[in-house]
Amino acid sequence: MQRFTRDQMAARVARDIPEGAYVNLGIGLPTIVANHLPRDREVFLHSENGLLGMGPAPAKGEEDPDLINAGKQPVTLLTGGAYFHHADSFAMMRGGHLDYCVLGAFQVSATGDLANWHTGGKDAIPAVGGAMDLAIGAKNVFVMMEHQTKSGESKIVAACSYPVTGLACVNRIYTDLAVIDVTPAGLVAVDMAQGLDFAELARITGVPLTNGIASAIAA
Amino acid sequence: MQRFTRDQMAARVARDIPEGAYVNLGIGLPTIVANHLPRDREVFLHSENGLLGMGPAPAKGEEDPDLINAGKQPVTLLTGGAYFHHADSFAMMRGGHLDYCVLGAFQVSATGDLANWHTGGKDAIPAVGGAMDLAIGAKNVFVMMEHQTKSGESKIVAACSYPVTGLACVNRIYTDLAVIDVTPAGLVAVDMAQGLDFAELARITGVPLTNGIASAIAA
Amino acid sequence: MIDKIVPSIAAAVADIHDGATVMIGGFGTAGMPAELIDALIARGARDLTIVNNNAGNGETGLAALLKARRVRKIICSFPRQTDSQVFDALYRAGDIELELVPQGNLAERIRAAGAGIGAFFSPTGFGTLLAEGKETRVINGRNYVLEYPIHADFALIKAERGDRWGNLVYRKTARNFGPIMAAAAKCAIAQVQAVVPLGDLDPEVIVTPGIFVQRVVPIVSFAASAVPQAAA
Amino acid sequence: MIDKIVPSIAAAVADIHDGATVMIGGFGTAGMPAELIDALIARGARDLTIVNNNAGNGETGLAALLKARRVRKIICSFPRQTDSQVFDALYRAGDIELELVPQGNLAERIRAAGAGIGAFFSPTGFGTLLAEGKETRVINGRNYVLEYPIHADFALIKAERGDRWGNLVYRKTARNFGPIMAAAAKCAIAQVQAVVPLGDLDPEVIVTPGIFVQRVVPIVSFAASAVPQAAA
Repeated sequence: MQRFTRDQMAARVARDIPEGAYVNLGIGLPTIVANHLPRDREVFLHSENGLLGMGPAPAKGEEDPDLINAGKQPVTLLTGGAYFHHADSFAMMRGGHLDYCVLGAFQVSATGDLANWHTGGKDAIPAVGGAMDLAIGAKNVFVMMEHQTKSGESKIVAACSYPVTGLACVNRIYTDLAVIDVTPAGLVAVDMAQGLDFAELARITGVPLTNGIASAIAA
Repeated sequence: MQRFTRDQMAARVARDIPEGAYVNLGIGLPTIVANHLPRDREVFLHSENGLLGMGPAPAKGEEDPDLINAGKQPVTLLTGGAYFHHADSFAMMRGGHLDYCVLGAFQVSATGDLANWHTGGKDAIPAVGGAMDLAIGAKNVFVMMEHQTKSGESKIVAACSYPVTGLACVNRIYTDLAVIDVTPAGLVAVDMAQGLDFAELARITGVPLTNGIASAIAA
Repeated sequence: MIDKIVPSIAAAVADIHDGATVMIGGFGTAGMPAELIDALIARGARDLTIVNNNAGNGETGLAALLKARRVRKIICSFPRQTDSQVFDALYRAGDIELELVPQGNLAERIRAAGAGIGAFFSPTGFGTLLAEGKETRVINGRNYVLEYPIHADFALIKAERGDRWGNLVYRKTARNFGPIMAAAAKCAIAQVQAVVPLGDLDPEVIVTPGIFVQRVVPIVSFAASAVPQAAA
Repeated sequence: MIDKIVPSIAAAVADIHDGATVMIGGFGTAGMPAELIDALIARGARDLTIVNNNAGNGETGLAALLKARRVRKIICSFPRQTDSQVFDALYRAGDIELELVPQGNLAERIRAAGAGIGAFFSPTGFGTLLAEGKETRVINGRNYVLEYPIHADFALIKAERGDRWGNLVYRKTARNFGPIMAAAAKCAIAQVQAVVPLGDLDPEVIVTPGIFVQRVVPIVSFAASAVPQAAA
């Protein structure tokens, strides 16, 4: 079996984002998606700190401390982009104006609950940022994560054991093993890694999973 | 007895507005107050349609249909003024950022209830505009009105018979007969027209009135 | 390439359907999208709910839409004006429904729709006829009335300049309801005095970012083009 | 003549009292009013409640204020960062109170304070730890949490240019919380890179009108003055 690499996962997400979409890419893994959006496809990247039309990282030496993204990394602004204040920026998110957001996660439940802000550990200092606003605000919430924890447990669960970020908010999950839709009828795998058997995927996932992979349907 | 003229009333209001104040002048009688603000006193006039630093009417031929006040009359913008949208403009009003507003009225009650938007007549088409926002939003609400109706009834009443605009919101009333403060202890006259006797003012007003006129106190 | 510029004003309003809720920008005639309203009249959609600060002036623009009897209900703050004769007659005849809203509640309810707020406690209107039947609450000793967002299917607004991404800037007090209506509508249609190339609008100065705008239609209105475009 | 320019940064913060609630602008270090914070540290006010998106970076600015043990409570969305060691230590020792607020609720609660809203139903946080004990409501089939405004005694913000009436413009993403914090505080103090004559700021382009600003202090910060002032 050949697990999807992070770049393959990001490329797969990028393929699902159409031209003209307004998109927020969360901190971490989702950031890589930007590298895979074709240059000729106009996609509008939003950053919650007050930026629409975010461009790539600046050349070395061109960094501007006043032009950063939500991860506090230096970025650039595309021609046609705009700046605005925080309440306006979150109005975009909470008012349903973003077409897609892509978030990392600790866990996603079978009903689309998302846990990605807090391990709940006694010693952990919690920090939430804009995660809860993105979870409930975007029209489509995509999650990118490893399918399993380091100890081999499925991160797709019947119910989140970590504190949730939002309820029933995830639409699609991209992992190193599969692409899974959260539907009213339950979880549906729509793609999986080469050499992986659906039965094996279902076993690893550990919660009810339907096979909606095109080749499987065709077969 | 010499009733205050409209210009005298306006001049009296203008005298009570200190330099640096943010002020909204309502439609009608209050508009005249602007003419009585000394030119060397910087007072910031707000217009609820998205304008701060409103200047006088433009010279004939210089009118701009995109630069109007809340009464839809052409105005100008002072150097240092700013434009903004309606939600921001009403945030200034409702958020308590205006120091003064000056409003016309049908009636003011002894406890400072204001009635100035609707006669309540069966045939009357109601229109409220920004009156209710000004009534509750400004730090000081001044009312300018004739003391009596055309038929001689006091417009200062025990309880408004017209539909109210706001409750317990008026701080001071300027009429053609007197200047009256609305205080927790009731109505207190602080000034009156020359030749008017306080007993006569109290009789005309028709609700309990205390004599707080400086000369009376001194006497 | 994304291009929100619609060359024909008729095409811009072609999908406004019977029964739609349509926000119309403007305070009196400042910022009123007259050409879009004319196109809406030509389009013929009926049973509309209109959201505007006023209820039409004279016989053109919104007044003409009312006169054509396309409006079932109007949500506004100040219908009665010296030149609101069209509305006045419909209202007196019982031919139009009026929801009268204090102007600040109108603005804030529109803003709330665009910002995803479910409802909010407003300081305005407590104890008045316009709060009758509404939920109230005392918060920190002050009285508030619960108000709900106003969403719309379409917003018709007027801006000064726009680009193909839908970024807009306005002119003077014609800005008024434009930015908040654009955000509150599923489909915001902006008529602009001029379409400019992407990048012409300074990113610090864009008032309505393109995310809130679905269509931009260039219009040359003689009244507005006669005055200089720089700020006073 | 009204002149909100305060020549000395010490004078600008001289009345910030023990126990005050102080909003501090900035997202990380972008827009953080470092010089005003230093002046606040020198001023010595204690038992402060601080409202900021973060809880300090490194050892300077807000982190230095925390390290000087002047802060009783912090209201923020994202305290834990790679360089939040000062906050982390205080928090682990139980020496600082934390009110953790989703960033959108933080922004909207600050905005609500400036706009006179008594409370609002927010779509964010429903069903999470951060909404525990809060009033909730279903509106049009959607879950909301009731959130209250955050008012402040003072706001310390950073802007690019300001004039003697207090009008402000910002620079790029350093704008962030500045405009809403200015409106939410009884006394907003803005440090600016440059004071400009009245009229230099285009009335179409002013982001924070002077009504929201009580004091303007000119500062030349070397980091920011090294970069060009035009938009990218």
